[in-house]
Amino acid sequence: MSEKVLEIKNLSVEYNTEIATIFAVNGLDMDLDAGETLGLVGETGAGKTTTAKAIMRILPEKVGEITSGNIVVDGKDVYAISEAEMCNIRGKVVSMVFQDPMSALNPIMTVGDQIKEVIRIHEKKLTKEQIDKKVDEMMELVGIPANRKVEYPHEFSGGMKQRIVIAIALACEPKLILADEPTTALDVTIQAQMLALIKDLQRRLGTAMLLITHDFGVVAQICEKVAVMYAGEIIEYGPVEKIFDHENLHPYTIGLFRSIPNLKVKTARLNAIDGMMPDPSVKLHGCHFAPRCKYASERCKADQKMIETEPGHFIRCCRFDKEQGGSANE
Amino acid sequence: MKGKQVRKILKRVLQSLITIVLLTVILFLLMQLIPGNPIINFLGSNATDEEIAYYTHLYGYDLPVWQQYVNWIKSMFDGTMGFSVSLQRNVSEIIFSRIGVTLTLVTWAFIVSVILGVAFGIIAALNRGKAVDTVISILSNAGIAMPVFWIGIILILIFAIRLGICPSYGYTPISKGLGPWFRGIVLPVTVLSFPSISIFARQTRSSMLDVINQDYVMTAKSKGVKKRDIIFKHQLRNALVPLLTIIVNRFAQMMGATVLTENIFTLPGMGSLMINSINSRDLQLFVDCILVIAVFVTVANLIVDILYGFIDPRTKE
Amino acid sequence: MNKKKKKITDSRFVRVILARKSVVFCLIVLIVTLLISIFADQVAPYGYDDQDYTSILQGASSKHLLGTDVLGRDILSRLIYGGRVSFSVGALTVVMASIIGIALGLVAGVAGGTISAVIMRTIDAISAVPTTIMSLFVTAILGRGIVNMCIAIAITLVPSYCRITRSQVLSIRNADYVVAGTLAGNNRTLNTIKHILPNTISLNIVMITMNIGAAIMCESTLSFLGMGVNPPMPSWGSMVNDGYTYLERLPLMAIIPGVYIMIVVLCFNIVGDAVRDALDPKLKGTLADARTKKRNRMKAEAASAAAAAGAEE
Amino acid sequence: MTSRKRFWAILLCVCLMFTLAACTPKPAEPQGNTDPSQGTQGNEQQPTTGPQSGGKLTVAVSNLFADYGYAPRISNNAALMQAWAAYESLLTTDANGNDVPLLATKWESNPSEPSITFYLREGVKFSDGEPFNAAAVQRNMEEYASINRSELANIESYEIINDYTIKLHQKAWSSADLHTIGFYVLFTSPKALQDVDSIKDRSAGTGPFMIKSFESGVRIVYEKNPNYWQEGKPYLDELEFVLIADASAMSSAFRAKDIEAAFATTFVAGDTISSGCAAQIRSGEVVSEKNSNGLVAVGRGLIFDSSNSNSPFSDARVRRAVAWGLDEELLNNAIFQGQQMWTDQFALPGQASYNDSMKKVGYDVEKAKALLAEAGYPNGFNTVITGAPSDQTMITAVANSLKEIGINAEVTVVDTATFNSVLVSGVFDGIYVFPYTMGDMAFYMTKVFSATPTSFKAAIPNTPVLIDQVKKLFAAGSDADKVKVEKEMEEMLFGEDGYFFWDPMTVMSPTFFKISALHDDQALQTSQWKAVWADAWLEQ
Repeated sequence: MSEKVLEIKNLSVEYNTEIATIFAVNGLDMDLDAGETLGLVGETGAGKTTTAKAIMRILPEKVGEITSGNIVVDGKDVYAISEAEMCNIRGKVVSMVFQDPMSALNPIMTVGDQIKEVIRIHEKKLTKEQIDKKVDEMMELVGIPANRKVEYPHEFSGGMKQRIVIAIALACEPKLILADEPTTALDVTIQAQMLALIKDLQRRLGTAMLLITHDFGVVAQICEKVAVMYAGEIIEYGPVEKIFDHENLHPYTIGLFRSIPNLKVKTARLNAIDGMMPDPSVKLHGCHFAPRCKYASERCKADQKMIETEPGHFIRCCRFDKEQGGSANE
Repeated sequence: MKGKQVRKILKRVLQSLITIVLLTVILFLLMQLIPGNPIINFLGSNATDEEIAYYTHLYGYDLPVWQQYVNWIKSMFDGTMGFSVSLQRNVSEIIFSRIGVTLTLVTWAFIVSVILGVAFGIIAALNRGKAVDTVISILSNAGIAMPVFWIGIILILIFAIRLGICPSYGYTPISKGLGPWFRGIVLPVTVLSFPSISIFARQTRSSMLDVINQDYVMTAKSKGVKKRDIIFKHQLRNALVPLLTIIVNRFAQMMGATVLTENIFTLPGMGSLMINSINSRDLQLFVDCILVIAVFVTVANLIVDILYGFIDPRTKE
Repeated sequence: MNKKKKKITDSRFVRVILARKSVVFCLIVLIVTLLISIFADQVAPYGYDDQDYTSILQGASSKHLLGTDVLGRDILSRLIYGGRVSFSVGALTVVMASIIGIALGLVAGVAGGTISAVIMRTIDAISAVPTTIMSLFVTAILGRGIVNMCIAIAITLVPSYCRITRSQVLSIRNADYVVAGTLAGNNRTLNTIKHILPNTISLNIVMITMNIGAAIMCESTLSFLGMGVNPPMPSWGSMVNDGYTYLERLPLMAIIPGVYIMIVVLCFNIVGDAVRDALDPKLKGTLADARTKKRNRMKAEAASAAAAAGAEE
Repeated sequence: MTSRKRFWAILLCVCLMFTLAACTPKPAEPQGNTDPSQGTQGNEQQPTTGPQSGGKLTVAVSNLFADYGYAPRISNNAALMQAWAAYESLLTTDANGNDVPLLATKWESNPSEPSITFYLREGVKFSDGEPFNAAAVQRNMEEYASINRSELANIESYEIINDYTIKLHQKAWSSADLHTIGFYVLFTSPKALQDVDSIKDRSAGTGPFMIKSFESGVRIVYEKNPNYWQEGKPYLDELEFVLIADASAMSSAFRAKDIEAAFATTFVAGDTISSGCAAQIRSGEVVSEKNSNGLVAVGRGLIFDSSNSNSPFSDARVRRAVAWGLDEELLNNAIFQGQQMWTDQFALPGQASYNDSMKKVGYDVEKAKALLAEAGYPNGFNTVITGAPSDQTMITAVANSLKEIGINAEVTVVDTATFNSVLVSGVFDGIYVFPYTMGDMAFYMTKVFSATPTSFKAAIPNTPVLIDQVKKLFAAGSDADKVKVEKEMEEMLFGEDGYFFWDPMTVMSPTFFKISALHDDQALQTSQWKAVWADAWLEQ
């Protein structure tokens, strides 16, 4: 059943503030099948979190706005439906896990109530006892003793809080879960547990997941497909095994892999991609990576389109354009 | 309630008691520094030395200071709270007859200012940037800057003198019918609550704005919680936490402001009693009034501190 | 000239304050009022005690812009001279209160144990009595006059400084750089002054700017109750009181000083808010409306065109 | 919404405030000071029919006493006026100040014995039914003496001749005793005096009314005394005194018909009420009366610390220089807009003891400067002028005028408590604005110029000449002698070479406002401190 859970066509998002207008996302295309896990990778400021928020339609009021494209979640166009309908989707069809667990929970509501709240909204027909049982079930599912549901967020550690956030996200068995760097704020040991937990729940509940991260290790461990984002657009998309075998990739992806320090080799200086992220308040044309790309040429000025170098593996770089005799990997 | 919490409350109650006892000592010592004594004022300018001597002895003003303090504390417990020379009766009797007016004023002003203040604060926070927000912030800024006595005078000028709908003096107790009672009380309550409404509005607005950017509001949105529930269940409850201390502080200031309001509207409450007693150097009465008001304020502080434990769990341990 | 100007607005504090036009406007109003009261002798059309028995209780006229009071004295001039009392009381009170308050706060914070308990309980006791009543009490003891009034109001403001300083000291007392100070051989008091005090200053400065407005309000209240300066020296509060007795005949006489107080205190509060935002790290940005959006977009287009041109060379 | 929009909003709001404040409508009525009628008659409409009984009279007063039940503790005039509703004294006065019998029908004084005998009215009962007789009078006088009341200080012993006659033996003859005892001793039923609690907020006097209810600091309500000795009186069912301290509140109370009468004791109060109720006064609905026979007026003057040797005022010439340097009449008319009388002596112009013939002090700045130079202060000196808050305006005006003759007087205003204690102790420096009750010269002067002065002890030096003069006043047999001696004293104090221990500034007699439906054949306003509440009645 490969019907699409998420389809994003040519999405552009802008933030308007007092100082300047930020072009966070510039023409993004993406889609996700049921039960599939897509890793969205990129430096900070590439527009990953903005994309997630756009999907959930929780961009900050009057500041963030969609200037082009549309998002279809489970067959419904998110920006065409009313707020009431959107509330039914949020938490039921698609839910989100935030990056910083420390402030993600309401400090003056007990943990149990915060889980109960999402269930009571979406499962109207359940009785009070059934809801309590469901809350206990979710707590046990994420590995927290149910009797601790009367305690408050400040009585839990970072890892435990993230487990509760996950419990909240998965309480109504959503079709799609957006995980915005769920493990970044946690230390490594907890990180492994959290990823195993998410993977296990995903398999059990058949939920699709959009995992936003800047950590390639996490992607390799958990995702089936990878999309590399740079300056608001996806510049490379393909199955994990294709991307991780390190050949004929987008120059930026190569730069990213090269900047991961190799433990075996003694290196004096870590190598990083030279140049700086483009200024988000400037509207970009042509290949956004051109100014930092070694192979930049005249043709890079034009808008690049996604080229399928091999089945399922797309790269937005004219050098891979077979018809025009581009040659990869000089 | 866990044992730990009960112990914490008891410690807090003990602290308040110490504060009140300390206050009685401070007030009594300061009282001795005030020049002039009530007897000359009571007897008037043609009093003879014998008369003055007679009353000084009668009311025990010739006793050593510490003994006067002991008598005062004793009188606290036997219900007379000392004897007022200028009004010739026990202080407790006078305060009992006067406290009703002040408490009515302050409670109504308090209720009005909390409701209106928080409501304006929410409205301003929600349509932040719009015209409503500007108007409310201007008015609340101006409201804080307006001197209490000046507001009183303006209201008297407009409503009592020019339009004559409200009486500019005197307090008609509720027993005389709701209409006259309300007309008599509406001006003083407005004067008392005006600065507080502004302060509560500003504080609610700023703490609501703080809360809007918090992550747990984003989590709530992502749970599909409706906008109205987000505002009241999540935002407002968190915004009220810092508001509590401001509210109790305003309660204390309001008790203080009754001095001015009752003076302008000639209401027979504790405020005007204090002005008369200080003018006739009836220090016993003056200090007792301050003590009663200070006790009310300390109890209010105590209640809020205990409430904090329940409202904001973070302060429990 | 441009180079020097740039240095002034470099500091974030000044930039935030000047960012908002309303704050600049209030600053101008305050400075102008302050200058007027300082140079009152030259500015005021009449002396504050020039009595003219031919024109008693007159409304606004060409000779007297804001009318005259019961002794035929010009209200506008008294209003200008009144500024002297209010500003001096405002400033003196706040300085006194902050010095005592911060000192007590430091001692209470650093000493801890019984000393801190005693100080804090006395502070609670003093703050349990509302400000108007406490200043009434203290003025009854000390009598009238500017200095006595300043002491009376300062006592009521000390608790807020003390509490803020103490909580600040408690939070940074065992911070590393403070402990390092003791390790470097400073005895306790020297260490407190060198390391702890500077850090409490920023919060206290915010409190000071907020309190000046409150101090002026308190001064006008005391003057209204007749506890302020001795006549014939005018103060805004006492002028409202004079106006109050003749409210029926000449309402203007009571309203004008009140408006003056309100404007000055309003300006102090707005500037105080700006100072608090400037010193407060997490500055809250303001939202862009349609016009700014259009402006930003044009700026962005221009910048991208320039970038594109740059990239071509 | 950028800051620019907010900036304009603030500007708009401030301008709105200004325009609102500046253009509040002036009072529609003309400039307030309609001149309340002079003279004793007042524009009293003749009552259509005879006195009608019934109704409740509410009188606004500016201060309420602490306790109206226990009469011996009531001593100041304002309280006495309100206490007279329930308690009566032996004598009272008529419109032009002559003694009129009340509880005593006849009295004889015998300077040789020395004694005073009072013949009491028969058939008078207290409100609790006890009979009013000589024993009751003695019991009350002993009660007054027990709390050191000064009126009875000169009484040696009491002799009850029969049930309705009592002779008071004096330690030393003093003609003043007749007035001090006759006016100020009020009589309570001996049964009530035994149990003082029974007269806490209750009364047991012979007066036309009894205390019905008392809210301290708010109001006192009297009701009719059934066994009042004057048949058919009092006409009113109830009489209430309500405390309204603030003048504009009094005027709005009049407009709201909450009160029927009010005593304006200060100039400001009188002016505020007359301008507030100008419409009612024009329509005749509210009537204002003043009395100019000075019977009840309160004078205000500048007293100097003359007995302080190192103060410039110890020299009589300096004190006279102040008198020459101040244009008291101009100041009086300016400050009080001509609504307050002025005199340059103790007595008012037109009164018997006013000394027209003496060489008087006028307004002459040069003469004042010359006198100052003569006294050794060619370029003036610095001093202090102190007074109560209610005299603030006058003090500022005086200080301003004194500057012209080189005396820089720093104004200090003290609160009422300190002000009163200084009145008794007389300890102050420089000049002090003090009130003094006008009326009988002997009665006042004995308090100041006597071996044991009771007021201004430290301020006025002991001048034997004046003490003898006061003795002569008391010893004066006939009225004519008395007036001659009084005139001599006026000259000794306020003549061109007078002592000038104090310089009279203004004379304030309280203005009595009442609705025209209240008739009291001027008993209320002429002898205000001897108000006879029995005669007041309201048209129904």
